[in-house]
Amino acid sequence: MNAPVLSVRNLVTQFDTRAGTITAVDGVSLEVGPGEVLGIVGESGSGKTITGFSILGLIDKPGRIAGGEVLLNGQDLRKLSDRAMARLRGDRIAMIFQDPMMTLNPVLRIDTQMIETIRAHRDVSRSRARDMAAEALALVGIPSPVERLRTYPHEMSGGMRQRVVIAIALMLEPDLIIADEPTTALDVTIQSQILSEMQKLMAQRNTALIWITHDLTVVAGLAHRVAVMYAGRIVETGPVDALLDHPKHPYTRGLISSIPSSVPRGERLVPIKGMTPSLMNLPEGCAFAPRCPRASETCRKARPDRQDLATGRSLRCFHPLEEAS
Amino acid sequence: MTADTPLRRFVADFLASPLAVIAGLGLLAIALTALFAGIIAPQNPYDLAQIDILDGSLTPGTEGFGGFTYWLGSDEQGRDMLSAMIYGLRISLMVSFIAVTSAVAVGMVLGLLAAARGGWVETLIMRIVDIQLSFPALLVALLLLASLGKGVDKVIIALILVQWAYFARTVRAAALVEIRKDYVTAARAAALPQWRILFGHVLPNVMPPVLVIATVQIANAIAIEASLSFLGVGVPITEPSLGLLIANGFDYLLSGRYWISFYPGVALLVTLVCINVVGDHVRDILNPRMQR
Amino acid sequence: MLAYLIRRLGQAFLVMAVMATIVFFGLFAVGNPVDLLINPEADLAEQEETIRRLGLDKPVHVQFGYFLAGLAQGDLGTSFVHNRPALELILSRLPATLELAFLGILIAVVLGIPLGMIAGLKPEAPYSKVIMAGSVVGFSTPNFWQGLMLIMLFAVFLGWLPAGGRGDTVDVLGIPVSFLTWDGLSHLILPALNVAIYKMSLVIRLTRAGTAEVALQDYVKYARARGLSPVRVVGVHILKNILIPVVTVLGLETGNVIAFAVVTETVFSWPGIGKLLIDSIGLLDRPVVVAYLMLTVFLFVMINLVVDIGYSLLDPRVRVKGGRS
Amino acid sequence: MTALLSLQNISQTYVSSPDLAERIANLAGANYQETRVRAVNGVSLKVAEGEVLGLVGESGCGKSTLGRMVVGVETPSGGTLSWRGVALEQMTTQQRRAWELEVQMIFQDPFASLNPRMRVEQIVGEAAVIHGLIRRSERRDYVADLLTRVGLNADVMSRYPHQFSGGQRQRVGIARALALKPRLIVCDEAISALDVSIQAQVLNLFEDLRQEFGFAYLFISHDLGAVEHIADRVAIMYLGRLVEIGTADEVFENPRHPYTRALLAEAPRLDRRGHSFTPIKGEIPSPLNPPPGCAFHPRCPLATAACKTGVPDLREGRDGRRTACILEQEEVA
Amino acid sequence: QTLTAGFASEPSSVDPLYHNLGPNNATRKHMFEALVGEDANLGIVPELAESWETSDDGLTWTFHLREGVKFHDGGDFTARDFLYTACRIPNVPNSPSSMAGFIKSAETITAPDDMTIEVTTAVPYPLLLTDFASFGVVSASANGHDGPVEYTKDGCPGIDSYLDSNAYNDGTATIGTGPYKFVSFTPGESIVVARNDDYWGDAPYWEQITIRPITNAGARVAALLAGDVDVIEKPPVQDLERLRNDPKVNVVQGASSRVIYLHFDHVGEPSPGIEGTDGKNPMKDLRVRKAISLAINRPLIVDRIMGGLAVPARQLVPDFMRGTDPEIALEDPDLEEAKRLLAEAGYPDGFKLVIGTPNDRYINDSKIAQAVAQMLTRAGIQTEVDAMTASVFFSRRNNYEFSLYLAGWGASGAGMASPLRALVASQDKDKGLGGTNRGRYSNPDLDAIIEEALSTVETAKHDELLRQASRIVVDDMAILPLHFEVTPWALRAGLTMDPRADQHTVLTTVRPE
Ligand SMILES: Nc1ncnc2c1ncn2[C@@H]1O[C@H](COP(=O)(O)OP(=O)(O)OP(=O)(O)O)[C@@H](O)[C@H]1O
Ligand SMILES: Nc1ncnc2c1ncn2[C@@H]1O[C@H](COP(=O)(O)OP(=O)(O)OP(=O)(O)O)[C@@H](O)[C@H]1O
Ligand SMILES: [Mg+2]
Ligand SMILES: [Mg+2]
Repeated sequence: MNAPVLSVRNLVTQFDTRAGTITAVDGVSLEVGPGEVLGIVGESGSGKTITGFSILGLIDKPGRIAGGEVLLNGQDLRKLSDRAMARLRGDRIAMIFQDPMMTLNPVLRIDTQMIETIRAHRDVSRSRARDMAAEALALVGIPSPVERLRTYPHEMSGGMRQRVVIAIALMLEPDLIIADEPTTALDVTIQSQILSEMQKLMAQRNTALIWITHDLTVVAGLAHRVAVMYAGRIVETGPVDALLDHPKHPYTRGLISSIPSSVPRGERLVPIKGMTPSLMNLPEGCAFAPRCPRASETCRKARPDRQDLATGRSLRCFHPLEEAS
Repeated sequence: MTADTPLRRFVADFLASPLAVIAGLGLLAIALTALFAGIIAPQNPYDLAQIDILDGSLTPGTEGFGGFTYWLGSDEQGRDMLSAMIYGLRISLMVSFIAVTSAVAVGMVLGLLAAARGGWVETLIMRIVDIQLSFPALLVALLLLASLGKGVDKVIIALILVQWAYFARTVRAAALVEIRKDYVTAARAAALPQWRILFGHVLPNVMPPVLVIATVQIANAIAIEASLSFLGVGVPITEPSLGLLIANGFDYLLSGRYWISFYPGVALLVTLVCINVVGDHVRDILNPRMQR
Repeated sequence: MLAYLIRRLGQAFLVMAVMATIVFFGLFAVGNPVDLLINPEADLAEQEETIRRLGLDKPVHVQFGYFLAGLAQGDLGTSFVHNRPALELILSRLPATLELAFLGILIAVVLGIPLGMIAGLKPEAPYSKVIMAGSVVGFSTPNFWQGLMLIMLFAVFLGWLPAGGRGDTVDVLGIPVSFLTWDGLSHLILPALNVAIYKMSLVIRLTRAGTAEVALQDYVKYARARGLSPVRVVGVHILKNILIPVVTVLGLETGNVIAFAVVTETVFSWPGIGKLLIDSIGLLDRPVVVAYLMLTVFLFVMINLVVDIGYSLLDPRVRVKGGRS
Repeated sequence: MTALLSLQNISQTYVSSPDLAERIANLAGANYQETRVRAVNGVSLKVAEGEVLGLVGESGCGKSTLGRMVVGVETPSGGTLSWRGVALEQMTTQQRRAWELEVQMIFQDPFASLNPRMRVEQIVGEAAVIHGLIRRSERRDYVADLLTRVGLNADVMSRYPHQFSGGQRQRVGIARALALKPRLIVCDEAISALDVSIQAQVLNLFEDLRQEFGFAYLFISHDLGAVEHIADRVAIMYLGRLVEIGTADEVFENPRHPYTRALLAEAPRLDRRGHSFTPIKGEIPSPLNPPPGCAFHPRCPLATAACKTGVPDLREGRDGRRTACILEQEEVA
Repeated sequence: QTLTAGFASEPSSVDPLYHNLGPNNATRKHMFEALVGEDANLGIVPELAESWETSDDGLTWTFHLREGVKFHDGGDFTARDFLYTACRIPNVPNSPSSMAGFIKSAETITAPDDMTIEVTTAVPYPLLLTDFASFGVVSASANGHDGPVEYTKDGCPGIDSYLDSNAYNDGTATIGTGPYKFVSFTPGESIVVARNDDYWGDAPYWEQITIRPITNAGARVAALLAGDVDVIEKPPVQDLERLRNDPKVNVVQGASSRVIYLHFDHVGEPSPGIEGTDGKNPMKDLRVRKAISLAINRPLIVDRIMGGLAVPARQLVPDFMRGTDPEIALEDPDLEEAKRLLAEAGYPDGFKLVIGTPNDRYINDSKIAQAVAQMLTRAGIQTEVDAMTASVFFSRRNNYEFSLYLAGWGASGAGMASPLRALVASQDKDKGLGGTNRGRYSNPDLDAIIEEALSTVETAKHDELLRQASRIVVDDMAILPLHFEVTPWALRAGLTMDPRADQHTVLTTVRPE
């Protein structure tokens, strides 16, 4: 594997709330290489979004990044000044948000928002920036891009808007794009349109992509590698085929077997019992222990450390599932 | 997680801000003072038998002929300013409270009706609301009082007329949102009677914004009443509100007899600040988007 | 747009009609202006003669009929007191009020919006609390009391500014304005401040609430994620969004100031329409009161129109197309 | 056997006509027109006792509207809705009441579907008391029983909705529906807002309740996987119309309508790895101004000139499969 | 030298004949002069007429005009102008209160020559001079009339239209003979006048005078203290103490002819606002009226409410005016006697009473009413105050809605005759009597005396009749005078002025001390 574009080590992000400190991201480590698509999956509240924001340095009060390092092409972003970080955002790392309805500023035209992004990072004339913007729109398959530039976000459908956001992300040819559930709010047909565009573009440009989602089926089709998050930690990572076909963490298996199509019609699903814990009072040991069918005393006492397996996989579990299962 | 009712949550959130607590306590004290004015006030300033013109215009702290001490001085009629203020507070609060509660009642019923009925009922009500709101409150009150004449009751009527529209609009807007929510659909799917859905399900959920506006409007009502009294069309001279006391004292401002206007002014200011602080805070708590 | 105009005008017409009718009959019920106008020495015969001369001997509905007939010819009646067409009387006072209102609003906006944004962006900072405390006090003090205090402080004790009146005026396009001469301006400052303090508190509160809310929106975070400078994020993305409610309220408030100026004009002897109204109510000068009313409604409608148009400029989602309930 | 629910040619059209001001403006030459949204357009289907009918379609195609008409919170603007063979218009008050209670609904948003200011006991038990199914004094026990059935502890009865997680709320919503002893439950995207693991739990619960009480479901969803899992028959909707209906096996194994095929082809699946997505083109049209002819023709890979003009009905084809596609039907002819 | 003055109210027009009201008349005195003048105590002095005499039957008055008087436009003042003025008086378009009453008594007005005016009356009329002192003389030519003028009661031949007040407000017709010339009138803002260098009398001191209406009393004082204005009228009495002690301010004050009085409802049965009398109207009982008078401590009101700025009153005009009886002394308040009288009248436990009062018309009006209420309550009459704005008050009073009300009367130079005929003479439209007698007091004996006095030209006899009438009023408690207002003015230190009994602010008398 080439040198990773992004490498996150032991990232910890905490929120100081009135009721106490919440550790939303708890020692997350991950790597993405050029042209690679890393899927991060996990249930709601598992810390996927916060991980993304932490990488970008966009954690607001009362939150703070409490530890770890974020290396982009070997440079530690946490050591950068605010201004330097701002220069990087949108240029070297771009982010795509979940809800296309909320992401674009409703009172500014598309061209304003695209041009301001370009001119924040490149010293180009306004008209050159406009051309760049039009090109980017054309790239993501928006018909008649020059006219589209003059419209306001609300004049477009959700799918169109998400394409604009993707165009903005691609415009400056970043090294890394973080996409936070960008298709969850869209319809199946539109979702697959966008997935197909993304797939093509990433391959062309060799851009690293982190795709955050709660939908394993999307990850299955898109990602090269997958990281599964639970309660702020990555509990399992690995290449997509290996991880989905032979999950080692009971949680990963639980997620897979919760998908209706995973069992034949008429059979009962085998869901994970219980519900996601509140980050405020996590159990002492493994956070998944209370819901885990394989949990032992050890699991309730101690937190499992990360084990790296030979096959490019890693795991945090005392009682991993056997390969054969 | 136990017994965490919406009310308790609200109270807990409220207590989290020391400023709001102080203002809330201040408001409570003010309300109690007004409520028990008859017991607390050293004198009944409306009882002409109790006041003596011989004790007129005394400086604060002076002892009058009857051996009565005027802690905040007296006005030219020999009225104890402290008592006058307490009673004035009572009038001010009573006027605004009655006016706002009535306005809430009227506005709520009409707003709910508009939201639930739609069609021409809604159009009619909302057009009247628009008209009402496009007109400055003070002006409406002024003209109304000019045509109705003076009196506490008339001021209240004027204030209700001025304020109901705010509530009607708020309630309708909130109710339209609530009515579209699935819990209302569920209630309708369960074939609950219409009135029960409106008053049992929708109404409690539109109360928070109404409460917020109500606090603001109480402050507003007090201020409008004060302004009306200042302009000479408010409450009658014999039952002065704080505003009227200030207006009367205005004549004395330059005379050195500052206390006739100054203390009522301070009392009014403190009351309004307390209400507004509490109102602001309540709004912050109830606004889900401001919540962390 | 056309329907919107029609709706607006229809509404205005309705208000004018209703209010004019109520006030017409209301003032009739209050009393007889002749009791005030006539010299007390006048004997009964003379009183009757005057009543007849002013047309007040007719039954009220007949008087109303005359009024309507006059209205049809664009005649709003003639002041009982001043023997001038009511409209002309009011228009001659209008510039003073407009000048006061606009300067007041200007001060409120120029100071209020930045202060409110500061308080909204850093709600926990001490200076924000000071701003908010100030605005609560400003918002809570009755207007007339503020006016008195301003006079006491700046005119009586410090002697810096005059205590009331309008001062020298210069004609601009035939309209007398005072802000162009030093003397006029010095007379204008205190009353304008009196108007401004309350409005400013209001603007601060609105801006703060708006800023606090908008700052949490996805599109603001997205703007930062694109690497835009804080100045641009705050000055364009946040500002443009909070201007919408501020403009709406201010529009209504401008109308309010024009009508509300009663108090300020009384305290500062400012020769505007507010004072004219109060005096006319006091003298039961019905034509003036009724004309005043119709003119204010008209003004309100015009202002609301301007506000709505400004609104649609600021917020492309709102089209002045008709629906507005 | 008469079907429990039968819809014949049912439609819902939302009309907003110009108001007075707009009409006056029209006189002056402006052009304000009546807008008609045909949210549901001539849908016919039946649901038998104990049957699960899955209803699939893209956003805005009228699924919810259809569901709301079935539970009776909206009155159809055209067509006939019959319950146990009796048409809505012919129902006696009793029959009507019975229909109202026997059809209940479960909603998508677990936050909005429970009144935040009521305790669970009241949320679940209120309607039963009002309709005289139980007495007020029996409410506690009744609600306790229902809660246990949906897998909640009976002592959550005195809690408020915000004290629950999404999945638990959904269970409360189910208990509320159960309280009226329904025969048909309309699930409008009832699992879409939940986490996968919770989705599975709720799906299982639906299955269990069906086993226990023999409910019929109208299961509205855009999640093909879930529908495939739970439904006996499936109906596919596009822009207010049914385009295909059939048993789950038929539809999923052998879809006939090009839209159904596209849907199935695009649905991401666990076993489709690294495949390149080949999406259906175009945007979802608006019901405000639907395309002429077959509404799907602008996006249809097979569209011919005939599709641009002819409006296909839902008709039985060769093997008894019902689709609304001119091409399919031509084949028959 | 320019002078700026703050007035409490603004004239409705600068047309001297448009509106017979205080501010108009005060403003008029700067620019227009009358045939005869009134001095500070309202005594008659020569003005445009240098001298006059009455015929023996008292029916013909001859005025000899002053020579060499010029209007501001340079035209000469002649008898023609006076005749024109008389013609215009009843015909001012839309006048809300015309001056017609002042020439009503004149049967004919003629000009035997340019410098003489002859007036005849139907009956002897002693108040003619006072009437003629009350209106300013306008210029016929400035009003667009150049030919000769002939006055008749039914209109003036050859003149069919008259300028309306707007022609005066813009200055075109505001041409008088007075010490100041019109410069500008901006309603709500200012009236500016400039010195008339051709004035026949003493040259006025100020080159230019600006009058600004500042209706709010506090604001007026503030304006003076801030140096915006040099003189203000009606500073609030409560501020006077402070103003007197302020070295930057000089306070001037003078007795006025304005009496503040209580009027009883002499007719109503039951009378509005009275409770606890079984429907009877106690005000009809002299003993009750006496009791009320005795219960009121006038000096205390003067001291506490008026800050000493008033003179306790028993008669309707102050002593320095015509027709008062010096014998009538102030009575001392006597609470016990009041209670006794009440008991005697059959009200040992008193009754309930409402006093009506305006709250923005006279100095401290509603405060006085409150003090009265307090005093009556002490005597056993539970009294409430119903205070309201003047417009409402006068309408209600004129509808007889009060059994006791507070009001004021500023007597003209006619002295006692002025309040007698307006306030206590029986209402009689034809005779022009009882115009403001809203207590509907009616006493035929009194009426007879008043009528006789009003047709007696001979001064001594006229005054004696007035004294008789005043005694009856006092004895019968027809009306209850409380006090005479003393009018204060506040000026910048170093300036002084002459106070006037009619309370008019005439700035020509302002001068350095
Ligand atoms: N401002 C905040 N204050 C306190 N806690 C927060 C804040 N923002 C996020 N959290 C907590 O951090 C945790 C992780 O949140 P995050 O948004 O990353 O979840 P997610 O995996 O993206 O979930 P979803 O699928 O719902 O988007 C959550 O449990 C949330 O409660
Ligand atoms: N009250 C209404 N007035 C006007 N149009 C309406 C109304 N209710 C629904 N519609 C329109 O009818 C169409 C169908 O709406 P419906 O909610 O049934 O769609 P849906 O298939 O449930 O979509 P989703 O998957 O987004 O829930 C939509 O275009 C919607 O905008
Ligand atoms: Mg997230
Ligand atoms: Mg739906």
